[in-house]
Amino acid sequence: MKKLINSPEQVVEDMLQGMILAHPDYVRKLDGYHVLVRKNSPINGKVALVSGGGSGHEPAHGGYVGTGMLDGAVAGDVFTSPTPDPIYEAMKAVDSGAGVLLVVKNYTGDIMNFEMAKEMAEMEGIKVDYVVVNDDVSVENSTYTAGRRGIAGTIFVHKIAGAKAETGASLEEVKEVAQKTVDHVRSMGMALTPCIVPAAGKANFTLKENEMEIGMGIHGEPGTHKEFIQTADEVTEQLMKKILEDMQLAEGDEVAVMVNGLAATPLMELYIVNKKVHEILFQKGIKVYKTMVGEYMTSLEMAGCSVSILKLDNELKELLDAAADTPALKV
Amino acid sequence: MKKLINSPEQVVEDMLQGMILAHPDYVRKLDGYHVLVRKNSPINGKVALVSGGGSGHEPAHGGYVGTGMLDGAVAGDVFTSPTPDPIYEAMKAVDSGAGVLLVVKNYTGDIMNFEMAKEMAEMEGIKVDYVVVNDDVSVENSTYTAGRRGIAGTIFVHKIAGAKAETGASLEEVKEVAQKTVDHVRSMGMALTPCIVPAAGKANFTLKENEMEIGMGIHGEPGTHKEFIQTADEVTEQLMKKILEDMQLAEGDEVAVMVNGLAATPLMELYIVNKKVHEILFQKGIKVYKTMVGEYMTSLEMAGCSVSILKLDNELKELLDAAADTPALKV
Amino acid sequence: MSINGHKVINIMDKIADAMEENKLYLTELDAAIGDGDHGLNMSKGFQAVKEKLKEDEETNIGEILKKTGMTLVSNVGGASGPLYGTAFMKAGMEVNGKEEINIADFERMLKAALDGIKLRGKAERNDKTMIDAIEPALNAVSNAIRQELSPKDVLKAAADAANEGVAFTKEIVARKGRASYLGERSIGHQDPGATSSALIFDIIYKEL
Amino acid sequence: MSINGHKVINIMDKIADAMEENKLYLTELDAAIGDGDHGLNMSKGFQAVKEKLKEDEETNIGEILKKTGMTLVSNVGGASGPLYGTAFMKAGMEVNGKEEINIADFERMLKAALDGIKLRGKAERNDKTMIDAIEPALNAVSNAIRQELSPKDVLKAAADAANEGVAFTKEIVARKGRASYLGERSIGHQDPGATSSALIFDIIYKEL
Ligand SMILES: Nc1ncnc2c1ncn2[C@@H]1O[C@H](COP(=O)(O)OP(=O)(O)O)[C@@H](O)[C@H]1O
Ligand SMILES: Nc1ncnc2c1ncn2[C@@H]1O[C@H](COP(=O)(O)OP(=O)(O)O)[C@@H](O)[C@H]1O
Ligand SMILES: [Mg+2]
Ligand SMILES: [Mg+2]
Ligand SMILES: [Mg+2]
Ligand SMILES: [Mg+2]
Repeated sequence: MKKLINSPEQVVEDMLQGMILAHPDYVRKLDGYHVLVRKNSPINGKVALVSGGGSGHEPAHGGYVGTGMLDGAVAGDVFTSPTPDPIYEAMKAVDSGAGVLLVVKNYTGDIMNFEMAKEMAEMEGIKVDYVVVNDDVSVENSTYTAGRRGIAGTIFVHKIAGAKAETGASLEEVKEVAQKTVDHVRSMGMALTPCIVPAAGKANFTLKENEMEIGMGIHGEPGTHKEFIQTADEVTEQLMKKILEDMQLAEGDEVAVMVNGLAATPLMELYIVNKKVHEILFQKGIKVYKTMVGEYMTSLEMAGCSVSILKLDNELKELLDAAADTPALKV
Repeated sequence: MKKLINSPEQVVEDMLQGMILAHPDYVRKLDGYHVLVRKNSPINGKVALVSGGGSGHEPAHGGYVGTGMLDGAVAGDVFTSPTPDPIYEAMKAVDSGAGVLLVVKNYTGDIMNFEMAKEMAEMEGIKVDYVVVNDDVSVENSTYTAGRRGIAGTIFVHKIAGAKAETGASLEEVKEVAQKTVDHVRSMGMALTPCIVPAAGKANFTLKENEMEIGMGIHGEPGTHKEFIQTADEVTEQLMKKILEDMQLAEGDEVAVMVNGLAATPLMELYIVNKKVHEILFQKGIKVYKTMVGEYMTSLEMAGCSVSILKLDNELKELLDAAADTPALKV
Repeated sequence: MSINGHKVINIMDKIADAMEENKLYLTELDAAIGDGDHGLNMSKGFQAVKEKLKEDEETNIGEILKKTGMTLVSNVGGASGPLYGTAFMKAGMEVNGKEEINIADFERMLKAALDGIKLRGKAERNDKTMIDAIEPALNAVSNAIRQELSPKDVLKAAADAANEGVAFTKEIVARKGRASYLGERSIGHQDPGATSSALIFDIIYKEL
Repeated sequence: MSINGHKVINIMDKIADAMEENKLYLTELDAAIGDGDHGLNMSKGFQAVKEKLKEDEETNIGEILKKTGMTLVSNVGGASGPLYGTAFMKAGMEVNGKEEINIADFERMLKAALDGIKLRGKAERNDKTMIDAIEPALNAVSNAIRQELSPKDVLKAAADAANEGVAFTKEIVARKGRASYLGERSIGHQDPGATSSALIFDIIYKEL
């Protein structure tokens, strides 16, 4: 395990300290909790957005705290959902009275902890609602199972719901557009190397020098299958095929594209993947309205990428284009 | 070699295609050359900034083309200086008549190719000047040698000279502030893993599971020495010691900090390093005016980081804060 | 059989030790079909419980269990934190105010715990979760009590049934929790949460 | 000895083949003290030269060498592109208009090439660069001509001196180019650029 850390126990605390030192104009930390909130929280009359989850996905979610995106981000241990207490504290710190929307990724642990926090906040009289992001098409969706996972598509939800909240919209309105975003976004990922949780000291799956993992999760969960490494074009085709099968896209539709690096994959390679994503969409007559290429939702030091496609309408386009000023994303 | 590429020969072309598809509002590509220029180049009356170098350092330099930073970026093969022709073409495409400032990193190859291009452009009547960035304190400086290398500190030069050019300053003025930035910035890096040039297929140096490389270059050049891996705090202390020894910083001075990821190192770890950088500066009574944490100048898929410290005065502060709108950096 | 608060705290300590001992084992089970942290989560949680109850003179067993549950909720996170936390809190509510509990109380506590887990996690038996250890254990307890077995034998029946349930999780497809992402490929692997539940039943049996 | 344009083009082809053959070797030398691309650079550059001169009927040797130099400059990049490019261009300027050259021309060409390299790269002998192969070769050529050796022997002296120069680069500290970053630690390693220069002298000797 080769990491620039001080000790596995300290990573989250050290990281958050490093974040507030780097971005004092954007965020402050709640004393005693692994929670970052906007420096000027609560913001009068504005619905507040709170997200979070396990650490190890940076810049998600603390990097998205700022104008036009999140009001609070709760950091659990590496790859472990935070407990209800800090989520509850985050809600208390950011609620202006207009209510709080929780953006939760679809993991049993996250859902249960956020739900418990919601119950706690509601007992305090805070208006709370939540959306569950489940964009990962590598997992089959079914009412009998836990359903699809939430991965990088979550950032689109932060951006769009965050922009809506900034307009002074009500909790119901913010939730509606957040849910619309969830319904319209699909993602899928692949890995060239696994990653190592500091406290565990070893990887969950192993890959031979000529192997890649398709459809793995962002917590080192094994994927749908292993394959021999292929070219960037072939890999991209495979991801896009699954994504597009799951979306009802017609010629003339407009989409936003996110090519997300899981951490170790260089930007060079992400741009190479992006080229093929555009070619595939172009061939289908689908128009790319906006493209994001970079590291938005990572998985410790995993090499690999995910592709997310968000189907747009006028409302989503406008909110995607709206100003955002956060450490990790500025529009 | 695990990479998301189509073939080693195609990486630069594929990447640039992916970049223009991702950022059509910012950049266009010169036909037949690995050159990105601002979409609306040349910009009337403005001194143009051109930088470049080998590829494999993304987002450097194409990602910094845009308002308030570069006008043109020339991409050589991976880790190989571009030849004079594309540099010359870049200058022709961006010069508005106000002249061109080249920002060159101090490598023999880069210097000679940029100089030859400069000679070509001058024969065409273009006013050209250049600065050479040499921030890497791991290399001894001496008039008898090639001197220090240019690494991540280069991004400060792009930002500050770019902001100056945007004010309508003359070529002499832009060069002056660029040179001031060069004189005031120092950097040093370390690696946990080496990187592999696609065409070579194997790494330049190897590291055991418990080893790190100190003071290596951003082209896979071996560093000053190998050591057993230490904690993030100890590593940071070592880098900062060398940097501060080389700078004349006094109590009360103000600096900008850049903690730069070389590619595979997660943002989490960069923030952990940043925490220690701030602690060290705080202890010395040095004030951090601005902090940048992220991947600004990478080295293919290398794990590791570099720290850069830029000593500020009022002019540099103002230019650092000035608006910038590029794919990779927005202020 | 009748046990007091001191004994309950003692059992929590033993569970904490067992989780520490089995940290690697549980984590490796989780690595195969989840995210490889179940051992870390359980051990962290019960160490916190042990710490919390250290030198605690509480005699109200309901209160001890509620503290246990809340400590798990506040310290574990992930899926197992709220589930085990809810289980202990619900069990505690069932015997609130009592300073001694007997085997009939244990049956009611177990039933309350299981209901709490089901409500919180929306899972059912055969979804390949801890429920596949706990529900058979509850059934075994009810049967054994009906057959008027000794408390010790009732607890043995619980532990045996839980362990059989664990073995059975290998045969089935996960439909809840992180392992559900693997679909058919989860077959052949033993559920880590069911395994930690069986460990708890083992401790309760051994310690009484 | 007197050689014509056709022969010069033929030599360029052979150099291209030698660089291709020694690609890995040169690259490994560069990996130890540089960035591990010298073989790639040289082979890419001379393949482009070979391609450029293919079926070329040019008889003006100066023009052939100028084309060679420009092709290297436009295709290699890095440090070796401008350096070798300049060398061939300067050598070409020295014999511009000539359709036949002799050993005296060769001496002048070599001198012009070396001066060009020094001007472009601001390096001197003992900096551990290609100059440490080329300058000894030039001196050997001058000496051999003064001693009135046969052209073949003059070229042999050049190749021998260049190879001795290569061996000497192992003894010294790099002060120019990428290897200079290693300071003292560059000692013991052979300079890749000097090595490729010696390869070129070997080819010229063998082919004439
Ligand atoms: N919905 C659920 N209902 C009951 N138990 C569940 C549910 N989801 C997961 N579990 C249990 O939790 C265990 C995993 O716990 P743990 O690894 O600690 O949490 P996480 O999955 O968040 O990493 C699984 O093995 C399973 O027994
Ligand atoms: N200033 C210089 N003068 C002469 N030769 C030089 C100089 N700098 C470097 N070289 C030569 O160039 C060689 C390296 O070439 P190459 O690896 O192709 O370029 P780069 O260093 O840009 O990767 C060195 O081995 C050395 O012989
Ligand atoms: Mg977990
Ligand atoms: Mg090179
Ligand atoms: Mg787990
Ligand atoms: Mg080289």
